[in-house]
Amino acid sequence: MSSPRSATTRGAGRAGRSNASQSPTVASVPDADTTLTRAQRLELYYWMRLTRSLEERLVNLYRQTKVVGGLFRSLGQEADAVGSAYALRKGDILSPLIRNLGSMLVKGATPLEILKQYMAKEDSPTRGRELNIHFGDTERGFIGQISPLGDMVPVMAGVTLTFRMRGEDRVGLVYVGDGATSTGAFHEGINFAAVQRCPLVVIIENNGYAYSTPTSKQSLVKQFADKGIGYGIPSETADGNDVIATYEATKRAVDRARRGEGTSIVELMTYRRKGHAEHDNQSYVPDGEGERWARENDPIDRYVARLTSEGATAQELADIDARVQREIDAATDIAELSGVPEPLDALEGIYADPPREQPLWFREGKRAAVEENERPEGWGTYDTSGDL
Amino acid sequence: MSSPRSATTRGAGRAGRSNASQSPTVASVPDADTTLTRAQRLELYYWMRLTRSLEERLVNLYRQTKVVGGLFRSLGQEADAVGSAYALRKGDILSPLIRNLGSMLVKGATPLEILKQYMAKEDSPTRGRELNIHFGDTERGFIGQISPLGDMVPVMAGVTLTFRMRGEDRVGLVYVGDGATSTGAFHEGINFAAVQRCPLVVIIENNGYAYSTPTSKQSLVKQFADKGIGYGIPSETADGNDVIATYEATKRAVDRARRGEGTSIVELMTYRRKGHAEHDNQSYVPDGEGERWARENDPIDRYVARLTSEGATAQELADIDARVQREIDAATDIAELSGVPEPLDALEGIYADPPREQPLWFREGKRAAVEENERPEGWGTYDTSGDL
Amino acid sequence: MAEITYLEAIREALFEEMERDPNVFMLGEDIGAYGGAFKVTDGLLAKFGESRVIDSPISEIGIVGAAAGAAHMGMRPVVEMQFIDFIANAYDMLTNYVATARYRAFLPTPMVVRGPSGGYVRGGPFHSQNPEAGFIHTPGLKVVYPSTAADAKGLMKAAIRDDDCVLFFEHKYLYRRIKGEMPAGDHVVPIGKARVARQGSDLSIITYAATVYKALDAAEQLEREDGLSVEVIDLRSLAPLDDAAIVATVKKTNRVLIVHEDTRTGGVAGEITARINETCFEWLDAPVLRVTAHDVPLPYAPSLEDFVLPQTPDIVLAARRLASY
Amino acid sequence: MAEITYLEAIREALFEEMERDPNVFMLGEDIGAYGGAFKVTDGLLAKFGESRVIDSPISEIGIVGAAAGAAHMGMRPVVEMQFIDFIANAYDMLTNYVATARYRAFLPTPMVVRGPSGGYVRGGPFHSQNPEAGFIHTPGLKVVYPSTAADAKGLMKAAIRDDDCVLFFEHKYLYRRIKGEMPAGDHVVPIGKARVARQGSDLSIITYAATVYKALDAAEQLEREDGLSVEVIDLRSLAPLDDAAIVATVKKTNRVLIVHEDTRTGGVAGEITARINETCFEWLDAPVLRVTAHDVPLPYAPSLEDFVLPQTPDIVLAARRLASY
Ligand SMILES: Cc1ncc(C[n+]2csc(CCOP(=O)(O)OP(=O)(O)O)c2C)c(N)n1
Ligand SMILES: Cc1ncc(C[n+]2csc(CCOP(=O)(O)OP(=O)(O)O)c2C)c(N)n1
Ligand SMILES: [Mg+2]
Ligand SMILES: [Mg+2]
Repeated sequence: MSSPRSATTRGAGRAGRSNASQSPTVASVPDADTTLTRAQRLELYYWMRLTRSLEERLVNLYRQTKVVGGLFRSLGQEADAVGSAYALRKGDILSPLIRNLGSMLVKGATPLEILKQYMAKEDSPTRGRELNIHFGDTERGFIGQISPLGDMVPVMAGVTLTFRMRGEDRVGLVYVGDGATSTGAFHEGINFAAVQRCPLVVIIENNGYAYSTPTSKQSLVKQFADKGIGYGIPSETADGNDVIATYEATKRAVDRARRGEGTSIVELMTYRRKGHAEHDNQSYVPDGEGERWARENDPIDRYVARLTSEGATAQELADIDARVQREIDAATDIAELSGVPEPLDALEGIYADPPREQPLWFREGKRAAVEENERPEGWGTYDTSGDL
Repeated sequence: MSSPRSATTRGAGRAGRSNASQSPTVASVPDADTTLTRAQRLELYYWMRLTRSLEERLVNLYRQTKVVGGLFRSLGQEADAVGSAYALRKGDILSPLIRNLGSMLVKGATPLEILKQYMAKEDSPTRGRELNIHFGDTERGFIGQISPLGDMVPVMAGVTLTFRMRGEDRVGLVYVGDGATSTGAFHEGINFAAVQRCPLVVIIENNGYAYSTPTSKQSLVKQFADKGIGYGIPSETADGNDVIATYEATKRAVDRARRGEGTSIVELMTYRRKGHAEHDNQSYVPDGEGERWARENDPIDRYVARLTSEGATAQELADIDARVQREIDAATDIAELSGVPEPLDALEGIYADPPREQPLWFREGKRAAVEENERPEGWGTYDTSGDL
Repeated sequence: MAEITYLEAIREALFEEMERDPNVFMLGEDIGAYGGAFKVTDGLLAKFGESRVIDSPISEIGIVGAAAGAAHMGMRPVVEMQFIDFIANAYDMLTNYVATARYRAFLPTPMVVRGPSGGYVRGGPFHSQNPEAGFIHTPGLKVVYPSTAADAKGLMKAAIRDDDCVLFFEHKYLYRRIKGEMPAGDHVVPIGKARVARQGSDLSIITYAATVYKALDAAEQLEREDGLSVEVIDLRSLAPLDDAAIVATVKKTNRVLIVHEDTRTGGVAGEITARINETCFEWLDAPVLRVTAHDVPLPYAPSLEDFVLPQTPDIVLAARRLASY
Repeated sequence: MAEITYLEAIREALFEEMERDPNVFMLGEDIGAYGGAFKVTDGLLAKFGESRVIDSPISEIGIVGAAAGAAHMGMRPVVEMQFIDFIANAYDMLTNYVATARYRAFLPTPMVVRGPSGGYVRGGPFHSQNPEAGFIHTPGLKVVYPSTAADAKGLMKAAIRDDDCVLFFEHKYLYRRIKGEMPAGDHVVPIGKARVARQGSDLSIITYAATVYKALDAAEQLEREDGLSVEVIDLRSLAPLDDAAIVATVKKTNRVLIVHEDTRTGGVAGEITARINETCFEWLDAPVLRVTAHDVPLPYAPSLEDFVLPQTPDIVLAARRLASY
């Protein structure tokens, strides 16, 4: 295998982001395209389209104030999420970030779950306990992230350490942003995974910004793939807006991991076209930068052109678009019907044992259940009567 | 300047540690020797000898149970500590570790202070509050470390950020061991320093072990200097048992920092000949490894040979040895005279305001001072009478 | 004189202190061009430039440690946690390094760590925390948590001028909801002094931050509906605690309710209860009671968050129990 | 049956649990060939091999996080902090990730974080800490801190079998000084249950870990010199607290002294005092008093450490005050 960090990929990738006068388009690594069947290549289109359309639906719901809290977009990053997740197989586990809606969909999360989750419905995946796409299902193979950045890297090191200990040929994949590479958790986690030869792929999504902070203020490295050298592990930079190149680069790392060759870094060059979240007006972004990426390097436009050149018909793609719309409409109708969480559910399942907390005594009169839990004597919440 | 990571230095350095059949001796970078005067070269010998002899005295005191707590040796690492610190000048600030007694002596710490500190005397630099060589003096230019490894890297990033902000041409130097490079604090601190172009030199003392853990279980990198690539900063590996090579490599990094070129890594190849501390029997060390380093690569023996070949007379060196003994004997006599800390001093100076804590009420009768602090009413320690 | 918000009051304090003392500088994530996630530092970059308003990598250990190093050198750094929840990442640096620096190494470490704190904003488990209990336990740190715009400004100035590390918690629910007039001149509120938010004689509610307003609402209602005279103490500083003010109100009303938004077990109320026991047990006509959040991570759905956090009716109920004890 | 030390009892529990359950494994710094800084894991590598006794890099965030990930997958990791003081580095991972995993994501996270804790050993400020107060505050974590050899073994087995994260603090002063017989068979001590270390009727001392022995010494002396009958409660578990046992002893003696080695402000004693207030204020004949360390980092010189930490005469004095109240 040729050097994982070929100068071309790097130079182009870097220029793509930092050099205003140059086209941000990044040449994708050739070959291996053939490893995907026609059906699979159309499926990739479906996932990207579903990701984008679902987010657009969420924007509408957000404007109708039906979304609780903030809304985070992955506009322009759909290829990076979908292409990388597509390199995994059943049994593998992936740890998504806020911009990896596409990865979660590929791994089996449904639009209905996403909509309910964003609307904090009682039957949403976290029953209204966590925000946006923070949820998981180890059966389907994705794990719920938390907000503190970098923390999922040690966790995924442990998940994949287990695969190795048990001799399972399963692989783990964890996403971090360019910004999250600055955290101590990222460092300790990836180094631990490297030394322990964990079958883990660390995807660094280099989308140019961490909130408002450009990568130049995050690190002095030209390419984040260089961090691999500091951990003694293979790393590669690929065009994150080319779904096939993303798939192939990730697949190479996944195959290494599955062969027992340990941990790798794959840096995916992309661009965050929307603000950090919907509230962010991107005042810090140079004029025209986002527009240029939209015009010259939209991952879906690029892939449509490629599919068409490879013989996909307009009808085929239109059918997929229609299917996506049907699925999202249906999911929205159902999601809106669900109710809000029952307050007392907030006290369930902090521990396996005890299974629930008792409502505090001063909640008297607020709910029947609270009444019942009132103690006849004293002021506390502790049912010690049995022991006295 | 030639590439800071020349293959020769690396290969040799690595072999020095990992390949049992090979001599651990590392070829030092040639040239620049001339930058040191004859007097300076003899001074380097004085500091190394003082370091070793002072630790030997501490071993005696330890065996006499006059040392409180553990004793940590830098036997075989004197060149790395002395040579690197010697590259700094007045006004620069250095953050030593447990094996950098030599660095502190070069920066002006006295044997008397070291002895009192290890014996927890009332007039020791920390008045008995901290252990062994954990103390500092920003005037003389060394800062007190704490035990949690890696923490001094962000702190020194801040110290040197201040130099940069004020336009002072001062430089900072911080030591970390091979093991400490695995901490989140190291990562966040060095990355911050790099991005902020702080005039900081990070010395990685690669002495083969972290407590009982060999470097192979700490990181997959062949050389810790490779970590510089992951932070986009220059790095270099040098022979830490060659005081001149150590001085020169550190001086190059210090000069870069002083010229405003920011942060660098210098990896010093050395070997920890004693256990982690005196209690450690080194059962985990391959047979003969330590002996071989002692025989073939003792930094003082090597330097004596070199000095002699460069024309230093046996008498000159003997005079230095005698001076070292005189100074240590004198310091020991004085140190032993000092008393133990007054208990109430434990309550002084947690904050600038309030200047001291009051003794807790139940210490009545224990000391007169406590009596005075007793409150007439209530049980607490709070003098609220004034406000009532 | 015009009223300004709690958030503007903090910004005004930062602005004035940076003007007054060239050693004061800001360090944090997205605090420069963007002005911070809540715009608290908005305008500081334009006025004071990049060398004094520093956008950092995402490195809470790094920036807290760097602030300490700069403070040793005579600077007075103010570090922003984008959300105070992430102060947990710097727990070692704050409790082991910063808190002990003066004691073990005689290193002055004047610095402020500030950030948006607290709930009632649908922020979920990692954008709503109240971390005070984890830090009042550490000797060497000071902790303040203001509830009014004037105190926010005055305490920020005191924190920046303090010669030790002060953790400055800003309640994000109050940022734009609370307004107040700024006292004229160089308005500094001393650290360690509580405020009597409402005079009363029948019972005392001791609280701080956002729940001060819930306590005041409850006091109104109790006066209206029960004719009870309720005193409300706004602690403002949690480390050091104002023991004199606590003792004074206990001796005045003999009945105490402690209210905090933080979870119950191990919260600040426990420490206050112990101190009341030690200093004026004899004056208590009833047990010291606590109204707090339930002991769970703070959920995100409004119905759940509202149930978990303390609300005005809870305070009213507890106060009635206390009064009728 | 022969007596073994507190340290050997912990090792025995680790050994037996690793034999019983192949999912149990050890993770930590220098725990393999070296057997750990205090030799607690000595012999485990030889018996169970490198895949189940893993020497890690110096990465407390990394190993605690990795343990959580492994636990999600059905493993039962036991993580050693070389000294418990370094658990501060994993504060975010423990309080934000591990403690919330079941609640927010329904992920089981059965793991133990253990390490040498406590003072009286001339360890200085970073090798003597008692970090319990910083963690009992976090819903989702359990905390135990045994004082006897038998409890050390029985609680370790319970901790490893518990389906949530248990922080297991081992008092290094007791490691080799305390011996005891191991109850026969599969000896498991339930988490959340206190132990009556000494029966008494005049007053109660509630404590845990090393100060249990100072309380017992004080009780002896008070019996001898004052004819006082002192009950000593060894909490054993700090989260959850055994409210029933606390209430029972209060109702029995009506006078309570809480003793802990940790610093005073924000320590566990505050929470216990609040609970006593809430549950049995009516039974108190005197204020609940605290004997604790002074609020300073723990200094290293013997004369200073001995002054800062609670000692038997302090307990005797406080108990006498309480009895004569
Ligand atoms: C430890 C920590 N510090 C700060 C934050 C606040 N924060 C949330 S997202 C974000 C920027 C993340 O940037 P990046 O890692 O590049 O991911 P991207 O949003 O670009 O996908 C920050 C600073 C956090 N979540 N965690
Ligand atoms: C954060 C942290 N974890 C664990 C320790 C315990 N500890 C003290 S020294 C040491 C080994 C250090 O090895 P290295 O960094 O290579 O320095 P060396 O002793 O070889 O000079 C360890 C694990 C610590 N001090 N800090
Ligand atoms: Mg980014
Ligand atoms: Mg080492």
